[in-house]
Amino acid sequence: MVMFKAAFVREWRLLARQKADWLNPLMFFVIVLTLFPLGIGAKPNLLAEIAPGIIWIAALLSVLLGAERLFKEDFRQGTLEQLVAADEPLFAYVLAKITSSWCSTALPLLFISPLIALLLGLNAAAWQAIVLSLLLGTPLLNLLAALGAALTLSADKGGILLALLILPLYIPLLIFASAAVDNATLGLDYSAQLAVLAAMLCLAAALVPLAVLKALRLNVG
Amino acid sequence: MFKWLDPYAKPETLYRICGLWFPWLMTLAVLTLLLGTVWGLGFTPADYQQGDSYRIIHIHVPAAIWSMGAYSSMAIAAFIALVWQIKVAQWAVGAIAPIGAVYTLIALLTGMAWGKPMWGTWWVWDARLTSELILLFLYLGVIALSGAFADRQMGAKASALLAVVGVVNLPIIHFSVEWWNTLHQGATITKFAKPSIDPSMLWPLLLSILGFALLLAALTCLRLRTAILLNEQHRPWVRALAQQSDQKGNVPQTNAGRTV
Amino acid sequence: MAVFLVTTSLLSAFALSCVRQDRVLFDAVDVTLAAGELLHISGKNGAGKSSLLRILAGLAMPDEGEVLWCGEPLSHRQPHSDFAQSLCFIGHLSGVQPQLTALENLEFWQAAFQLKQADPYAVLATLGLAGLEDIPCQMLSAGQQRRVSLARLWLTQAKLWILDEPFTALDQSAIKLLQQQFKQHLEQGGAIILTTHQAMEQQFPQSRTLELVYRW
Amino acid sequence: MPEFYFESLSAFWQMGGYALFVWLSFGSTYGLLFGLWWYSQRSQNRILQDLAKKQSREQRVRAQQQQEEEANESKT
Repeated sequence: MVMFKAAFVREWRLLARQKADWLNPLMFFVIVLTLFPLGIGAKPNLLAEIAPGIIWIAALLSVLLGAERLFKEDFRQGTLEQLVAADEPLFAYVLAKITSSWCSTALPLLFISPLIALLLGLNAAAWQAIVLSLLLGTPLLNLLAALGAALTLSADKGGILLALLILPLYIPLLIFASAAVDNATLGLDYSAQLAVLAAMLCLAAALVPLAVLKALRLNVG
Repeated sequence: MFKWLDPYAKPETLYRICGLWFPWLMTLAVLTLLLGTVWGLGFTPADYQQGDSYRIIHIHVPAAIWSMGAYSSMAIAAFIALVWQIKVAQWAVGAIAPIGAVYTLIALLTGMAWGKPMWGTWWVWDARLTSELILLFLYLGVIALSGAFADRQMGAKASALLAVVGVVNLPIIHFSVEWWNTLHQGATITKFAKPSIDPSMLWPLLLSILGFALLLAALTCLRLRTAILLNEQHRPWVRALAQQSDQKGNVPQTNAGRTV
Repeated sequence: MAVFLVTTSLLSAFALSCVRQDRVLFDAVDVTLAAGELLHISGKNGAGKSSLLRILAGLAMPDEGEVLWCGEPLSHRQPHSDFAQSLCFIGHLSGVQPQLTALENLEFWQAAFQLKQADPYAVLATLGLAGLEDIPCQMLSAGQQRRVSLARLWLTQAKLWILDEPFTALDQSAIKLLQQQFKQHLEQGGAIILTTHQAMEQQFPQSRTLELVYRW
Repeated sequence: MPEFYFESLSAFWQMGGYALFVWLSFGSTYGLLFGLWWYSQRSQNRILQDLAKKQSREQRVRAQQQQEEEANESKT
């Protein structure tokens, strides 16, 4: 716990000093969202129909964008190999990394979600569904992104490879999250989709940190 | 419990065993596949609904079954490699992945060729085809990751870990795609319903399934042999083998003039 | 004989071999290290010094052979927390996060590596970093950053230190300081494994040298 | 013993009007499988040759090093 707090505080200090790390993905998200109406046409009905998919694909890409740097700096500075050698603090470190990356990439998305709903012409019910699905789904995004970052840590071509590995794993999330928002725009009940999202989140929260740990040990060794 | 398996984990032993098995497996695979194909193409009646186009089933279904089978065997090898730190298992992951990817590609192509006369378009977002497509992405990820590291051993370990992660995800992906499919395209599924299989059609299908399995085993043996040589090239036994092949005259002796 | 070796030595390794990029770096290397001893690993560039250190630190697996800590083999199948807690590993990368200040770096290490709760200002002052405690480390020179990284050695409670080129970028006074710290650690029953191009034998009577021969 | 289903060989090739799809699938399948086998077999055949080449390269480097060492010794 002491270690978790220390690592978390360290992450926050770094984020405060490198604002681009969390501002850029956010700006990317907003820009991608504005591109869709420009490319497809801004008919309100059409927009509302495709909004769930667009929002989730943009969220997914913006999380991926920030994922590569997650462990890179600590790997280059040697912090990571010292943590692996010390073994015990590693798990808390990984948890702190994932939590802080969620706070820095997904929380801002939640805050600007009313704006998104306005841009895409969604009603209040749909906005609520977006918030709920983002709340349950984005931790999953961050968990899997951390796994991809850990796996490709010492690889030669990290960035694009990371996307290649992780995007297929996002498919279930994309399906259920956009289905939830879809149902909300139609005024249907979407608690079942949220329950599936919650179940997937629980499974991932239990297993992914272990896989990240293994991947980090492997890349350092 | 698994102590009796230990000698087989020794690369040199495994290399010889694979060399011993490969010709038999390959011959059997080719014979079974040919028999299954000829039987399935020419000696079974046509389907009353789909006509002769149904004959694609004799490669589509075996390829689809063993594309999943190859992924599971790859994941089992990967699990063994990660838990018991057995190197040959880790190399087996890299040996199986391309075979599985090719099987998946075959399942996709034949599925498309079957879909065109049935659905009228080459591609339909059908649950099975979509799952196969995602499976192909997973295979490509494993292959790409294993080649992305300067250190080959690290690449092998990382791709083993990815294979295990993938196999946990595979059922989730499969069911979510199926659910998504019922949501969006409920109508197409009934068209593609399982034909009630007549025994006369079943036997060649089973033969083809067996043939694809044998081919998977044979090619795994072949590729594993290459992987063992590549990764054990610093060992005396591989050096001796290389020297033998050298003396057979495959390679010109370039160093004769220089050592003087 | 083997039993005798195992019981007296802190860390020992038998028949280690390491293969990197299909090249055998070393083969059949034995290492024994008792409490109060310093092991100096020397060899040409590319001889595998760093790889040996990483194997001894439990970061990498040897291709053959075994590392024993207090007679217990370090296996990668089980976590070896006892060994990890008695180890202080500083590789040729310093582990200093350049955006953070020396104090912030130390604070993180204190939690991560269970260092002594001492006054960080005093430690940094001993290392000649007085007045530089709260500016980001990227403003410091390479030698000063190295000192920040080595400050951990004044605070650690670990018995075994494994250091990869600890003297690089340090000036004479810092080297002297570090060597004094080494002596104190050895006298208290600690053990050190390091690689360096400095001659260690004169100052450290208990030191042994392990020469790794560069091989094709 | 199953009998040949088609009336004539040309009917067999026509596959009841589905010739394109059936032969396309079977052709691409066997093409891909053959390609995979060929590729794997070729890399298996080549690897020992490559290793032999690498060994002779190593030998040359070693001989060179020895020569240099001897030259240095004779100088001093």
